Amino acid sequence: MIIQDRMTVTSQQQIAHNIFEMKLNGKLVGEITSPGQFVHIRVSDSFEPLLRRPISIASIDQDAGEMTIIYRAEGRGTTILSQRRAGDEVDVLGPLGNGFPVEETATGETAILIGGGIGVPPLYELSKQLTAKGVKCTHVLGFQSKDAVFYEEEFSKLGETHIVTVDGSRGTAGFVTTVMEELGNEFSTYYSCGPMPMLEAIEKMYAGKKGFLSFEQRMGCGIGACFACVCQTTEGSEKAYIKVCSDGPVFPAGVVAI
Amino acid sequence: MIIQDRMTVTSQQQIAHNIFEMKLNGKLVGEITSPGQFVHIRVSDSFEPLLRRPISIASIDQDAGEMTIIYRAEGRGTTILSQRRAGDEVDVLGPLGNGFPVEETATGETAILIGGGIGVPPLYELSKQLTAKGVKCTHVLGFQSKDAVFYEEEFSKLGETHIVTVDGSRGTAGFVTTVMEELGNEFSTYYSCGPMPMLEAIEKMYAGKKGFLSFEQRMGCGIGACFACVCQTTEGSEKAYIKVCSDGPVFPAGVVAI
Amino acid sequence: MNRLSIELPGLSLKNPIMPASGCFGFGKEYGQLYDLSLLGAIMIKSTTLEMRLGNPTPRVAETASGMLNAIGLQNPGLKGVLEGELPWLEQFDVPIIANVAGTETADYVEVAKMISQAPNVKALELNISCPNVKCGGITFGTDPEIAKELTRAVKEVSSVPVYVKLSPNVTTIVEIAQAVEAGGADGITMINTLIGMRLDQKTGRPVIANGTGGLSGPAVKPVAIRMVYEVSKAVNIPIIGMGGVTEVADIIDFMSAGASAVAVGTANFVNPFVCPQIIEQLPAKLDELGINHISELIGRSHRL
Amino acid sequence: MNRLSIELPGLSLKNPIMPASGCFGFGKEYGQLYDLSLLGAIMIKSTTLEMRLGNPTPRVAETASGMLNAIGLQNPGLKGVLEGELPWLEQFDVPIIANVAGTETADYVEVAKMISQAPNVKALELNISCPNVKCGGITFGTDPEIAKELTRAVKEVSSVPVYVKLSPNVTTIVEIAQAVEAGGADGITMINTLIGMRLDQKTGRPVIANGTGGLSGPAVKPVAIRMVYEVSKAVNIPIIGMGGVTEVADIIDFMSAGASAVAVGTANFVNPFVCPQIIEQLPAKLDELGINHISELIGRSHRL
Ligand SMILES: Cc1cc2nc3c(=O)[nH]c(=O)nc-3n(C[C@H](O)[C@H](O)[C@H](O)COP(=O)(O)OP(=O)(O)OC[C@H]3O[C@@H](n4cnc5c(N)ncnc54)[C@H](O)[C@@H]3O)c2cc1C
Ligand SMILES: Cc1cc2nc3c(=O)[nH]c(=O)nc-3n(C[C@H](O)[C@H](O)[C@H](O)COP(=O)(O)OP(=O)(O)OC[C@H]3O[C@@H](n4cnc5c(N)ncnc54)[C@H](O)[C@@H]3O)c2cc1C
Ligand SMILES: Cc1cc2nc3c(=O)[nH]c(=O)nc-3n(C[C@H](O)[C@H](O)[C@H](O)COP(=O)(O)O)c2cc1C
Ligand SMILES: Cc1cc2nc3c(=O)[nH]c(=O)nc-3n(C[C@H](O)[C@H](O)[C@H](O)COP(=O)(O)O)c2cc1C
Ligand code: FES
Ligand code: FES
Repeated sequence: MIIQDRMTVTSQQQIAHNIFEMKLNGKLVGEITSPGQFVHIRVSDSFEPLLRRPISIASIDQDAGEMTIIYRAEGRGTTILSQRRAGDEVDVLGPLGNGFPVEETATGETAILIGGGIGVPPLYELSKQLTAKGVKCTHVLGFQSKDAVFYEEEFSKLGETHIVTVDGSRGTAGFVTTVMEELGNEFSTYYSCGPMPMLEAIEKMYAGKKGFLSFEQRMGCGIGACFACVCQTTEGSEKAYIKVCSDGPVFPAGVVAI
Repeated sequence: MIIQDRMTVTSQQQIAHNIFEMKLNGKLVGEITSPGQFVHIRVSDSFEPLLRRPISIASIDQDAGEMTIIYRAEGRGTTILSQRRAGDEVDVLGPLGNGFPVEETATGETAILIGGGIGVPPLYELSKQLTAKGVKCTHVLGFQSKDAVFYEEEFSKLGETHIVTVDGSRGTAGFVTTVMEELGNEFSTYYSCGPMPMLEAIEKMYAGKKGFLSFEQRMGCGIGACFACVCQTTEGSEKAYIKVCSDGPVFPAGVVAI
Repeated sequence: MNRLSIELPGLSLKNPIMPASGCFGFGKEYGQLYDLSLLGAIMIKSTTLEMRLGNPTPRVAETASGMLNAIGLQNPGLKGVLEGELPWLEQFDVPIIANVAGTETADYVEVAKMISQAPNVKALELNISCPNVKCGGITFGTDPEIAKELTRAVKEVSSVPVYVKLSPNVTTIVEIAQAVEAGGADGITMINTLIGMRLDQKTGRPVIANGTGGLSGPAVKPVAIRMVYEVSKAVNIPIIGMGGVTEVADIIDFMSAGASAVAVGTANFVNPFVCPQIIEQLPAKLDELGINHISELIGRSHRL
Repeated sequence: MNRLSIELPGLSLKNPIMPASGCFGFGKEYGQLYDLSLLGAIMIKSTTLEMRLGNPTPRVAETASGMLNAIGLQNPGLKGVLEGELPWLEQFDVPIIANVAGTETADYVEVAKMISQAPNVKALELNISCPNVKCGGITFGTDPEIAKELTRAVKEVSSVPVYVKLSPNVTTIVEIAQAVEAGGADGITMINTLIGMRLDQKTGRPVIANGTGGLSGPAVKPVAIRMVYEVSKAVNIPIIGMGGVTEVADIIDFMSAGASAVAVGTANFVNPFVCPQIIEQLPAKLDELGINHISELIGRSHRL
């Protein structure tokens, strides 16, 4: 169920250039049903900035009632969010949307998880859940440069992890596709989250494979009421437009026209 | 000289119902020339709320480079200001305006200082400076009720102090004029700051005496450029309108039409 | 006695608070969050004769204390609304105000005629003011003669009272208000969004794919209050006011300016519980102001 | 090379940043704070033929990300400005744009004729759009024919180029812009304030003594950008844009929308050093955007 929760910040840490990891505690955590769901955060009690910010859930600890989000502090809203300290309260609406289907990869099978920049966070909880059920995960994580890299160690603990940077300052130089070409097609499922051009390249390269992609779109309500966040579907689909916030953000490969 | 200073909050304390005392440290303090001057405070770095808030300087400690302001947290801006903690920085423009003329009362003479509500603060520094030069000060301080009373002890140390509350829950019941009637006319100068109806009553009661009144008006710029804060002068005056921010806020009795 | 009840043409409101059209879909999403019967009424998303896909994305952009939108009237069309949306809302004890949009008079008339017959539709809201549709729409709202004729045509076929939604993007809103009153409107709803634009810093191009969008949220409230004030002095039909409402104090302001009820738009996105919260806070607010029944607030600003 | 210089009719600007009329008085107050020669130009407070006392107080009220004002054109009158204000400004190396206001054509013509002869006045800004004066003023700005005739009359007597300041409170601003262009205007300045109102919670009465006031500040920026965008596509004379500028990014937006220079109003009250700060930050901002000369920004939004 979607709830509006005043969650307590239990920690706030800068983990890479402009990238913050925030842990939040509250009953909303109990409502999360799948990795890749997101929350809609009001960064301050003021009406300026006005809109909530959609941020993916990066990790869940049900026992502690705690979730982790990882975000880039770039614009006005996320900069304000990055100034919250442990003990502060934050107004969080969620969990929202449909996440990555863990059940689509069976125990013993292999999955490849490809993330770009701030698309990396939701893959962490996904990988935790997949590996917990006995899926072998390979991670391909792309960043701009070595300053922007985060969670390399955390992902490495869960499975094979390839870091790619555009400028080559860490790991492989180039794009995630550079590594993907080397890894080949020997996996059951792919899961991805990142910028549109990356998703497009991945869908092309893995044409015919089972895959799930998480999309971004500017949002108003975050719950499906305002029609702000639609994306167009491919011709085959029965619906012309689908909503990223409530129908997505994760869709099977081939559904969204990119 | 007027400067824009990022002053450091050295303490913030609630001293009565909704009334806060804040101490601020910075080089602006060195520019203050008279009691009754005010500062124009930007309560946050956001543009919402947009305008600065005019607040009187209540006390100055030149050696420590520190000034005290006392304000009521009522509307949006002052409520945000009341959430600042020691160590925070606040954007302060000042010192602004012309304060109370200490030189108008000679050593050995007596002065009566009448304040109402949040008009009380600037009288504190005034009384400190008057008593320091050997003027005998009597204070008449009016508040709504005993919850709202502040600085009674501080004023008492400087001179005879009468507290008046509208509901009689502390000191004399009624208005400042109730006490003023008893005190009579045996003083050289009066100084006052408070709500318009109070200033009006005082000016009437002390007609013919030498007095100085501090006025309030909604402000834009605070420095004399926008013509927001004008008040009308009495017929005798050569100017039709004067600016509270730069010509005032303190005017000799009889100048402003009330 | 219910201190919050308001009677308007076609509408017996248990309280004067309702979500604004386009900011609440057809109720289903907010219905997951709270009981929709708490609301005074619901203004549903604009309905057009045929289904509309709306504009390309991005469709929204944030601005200082406001937002721009150019959804472009995406909706499932008359048939879709009649069959797929309105019946679900019948389970709630709440009057529906159906927002009707079109590109020419015939569209409006057809949608108005059919949708006004739905059992839970108690009033129509004629959207002559949407800034985000290229042809029609906006012209109806800026020309008094055309607005009057459209109102008259819709009144002829509607089974329920007709409210006309005014655009703030005009030189003299009073002129349009008087024209729709003359055309037989039972009430006025106002304001729709102000036309605005935001550019991308890097490219200099508009953020919103449509170029311009409609500005809403707290930023526009002073304009909305001024217009409600002016129009309420000039017409004898009731006004449902809106534009930037976020909290209970705003309800007091709109009713003081002359509105008989108030709609909440953008604020639903920021605080999805804003409508029931405001409704809950209203009685205490009336006590604070020493007011017995909320209707005493209406047009307070005009009195001495 | 000066990367910030802009040439406009009558104005050689060392940079395109200037304080907006009414937000900077006649310069004396801000002149205490910094060297006015840093500015691209100064738009002085509206000057009328006779001295004006303006409106009763309160004259300002705060709104969400904005403010309302109804100063009512308080100014010392033509003689007062010519003798008491302009000579003081001569010590600075900065062109003055004299804002001219009036209630009838004859006033405007008289003020324009005299003030345009002052040695440091390099251009006039015809205020046909002040929402805070009861008669005249606002009508000039909402009727294209009247606006054109006034422009023509002023052009005939002015010794310097004439810019006309447009009101945003109109249905079609492009129509007015084209009219003043046809009337011979050398440039356009826009936007003046949007008409708005704020009510007191307790009494329900308008906070501003005048009733309505002009809305300015960040809240109006999306409306201003949209209008500059529209007008710059429709006329061939340069635009000085304004409305809600608070930081260097806003300059980029206004120039991208089509403005050749930008004025800063309300922000001066919040941050008295805003103009020199923006000027200082501009070169780095141009670097960030990969732009060599600031003029390359003008109208970027129109290009593909
Ligand atoms: C489903 C979903 C999950 C996301 N998960 C994450 C995450 O885990 N970590 C992370 O760093 N970012 C994530 N994003 C992107 C994040 O929402 C934006 O970076 C953020 O909203 C920008 O806000 P700002 O205050 O920094 O920027 P501003 O420029 O102040 O934003 C202005 C407006 O534009 C919107 N906006 C700007 N960029 C984006 C964008 N890329 N996507 C959607 N809206 C945008 C903002 O929400 C706001 O309404 C996610 C986006 C979506 C849609
Ligand atoms: C010269 C001067 C000295 C002052 N000294 C003090 C002081 O020492 N302590 C103190 O508590 N108050 C003082 N005030 C009053 C103080 O400025 C207001 O209480 C304060 O601005 C209200 O802001 P807010 O955020 O609480 O209210 P809001 O309602 O959010 O204010 C909205 C707008 O109205 C203005 N405003 C509201 N009330 C007043 C008022 N009474 N006078 C001027 N502007 C107002 C605000 O500045 C703001 O622009 C002084 C006012 C002036 C003019
Ligand atoms: C995302 C969005 C979609 C809207 N869609 C419609 C619509 O379909 N029909 C309509 O008449 N008004 C529509 N509006 C306008 C609102 O109903 C309302 O008039 C306006 O937003 C002002 O109110 P607010 O400031 O409370 O949002 C829409 C507004 C928003 C923000
Ligand atoms: C207090 C105040 C006084 C103003 N006085 C004038 C004026 O005398 N003449 C004029 O043409 N515009 C006047 N304006 C309008 C500004 O010049 C400007 O057009 C408007 O405020 C929008 O810019 P901003 O949002 O940067 O303030 C005034 C604005 C304010 C806030
Ligand atoms: S954000 Fe409102 S429908 Fe998706
Ligand atoms: S506040 Fe601007 S002149 Fe006084």
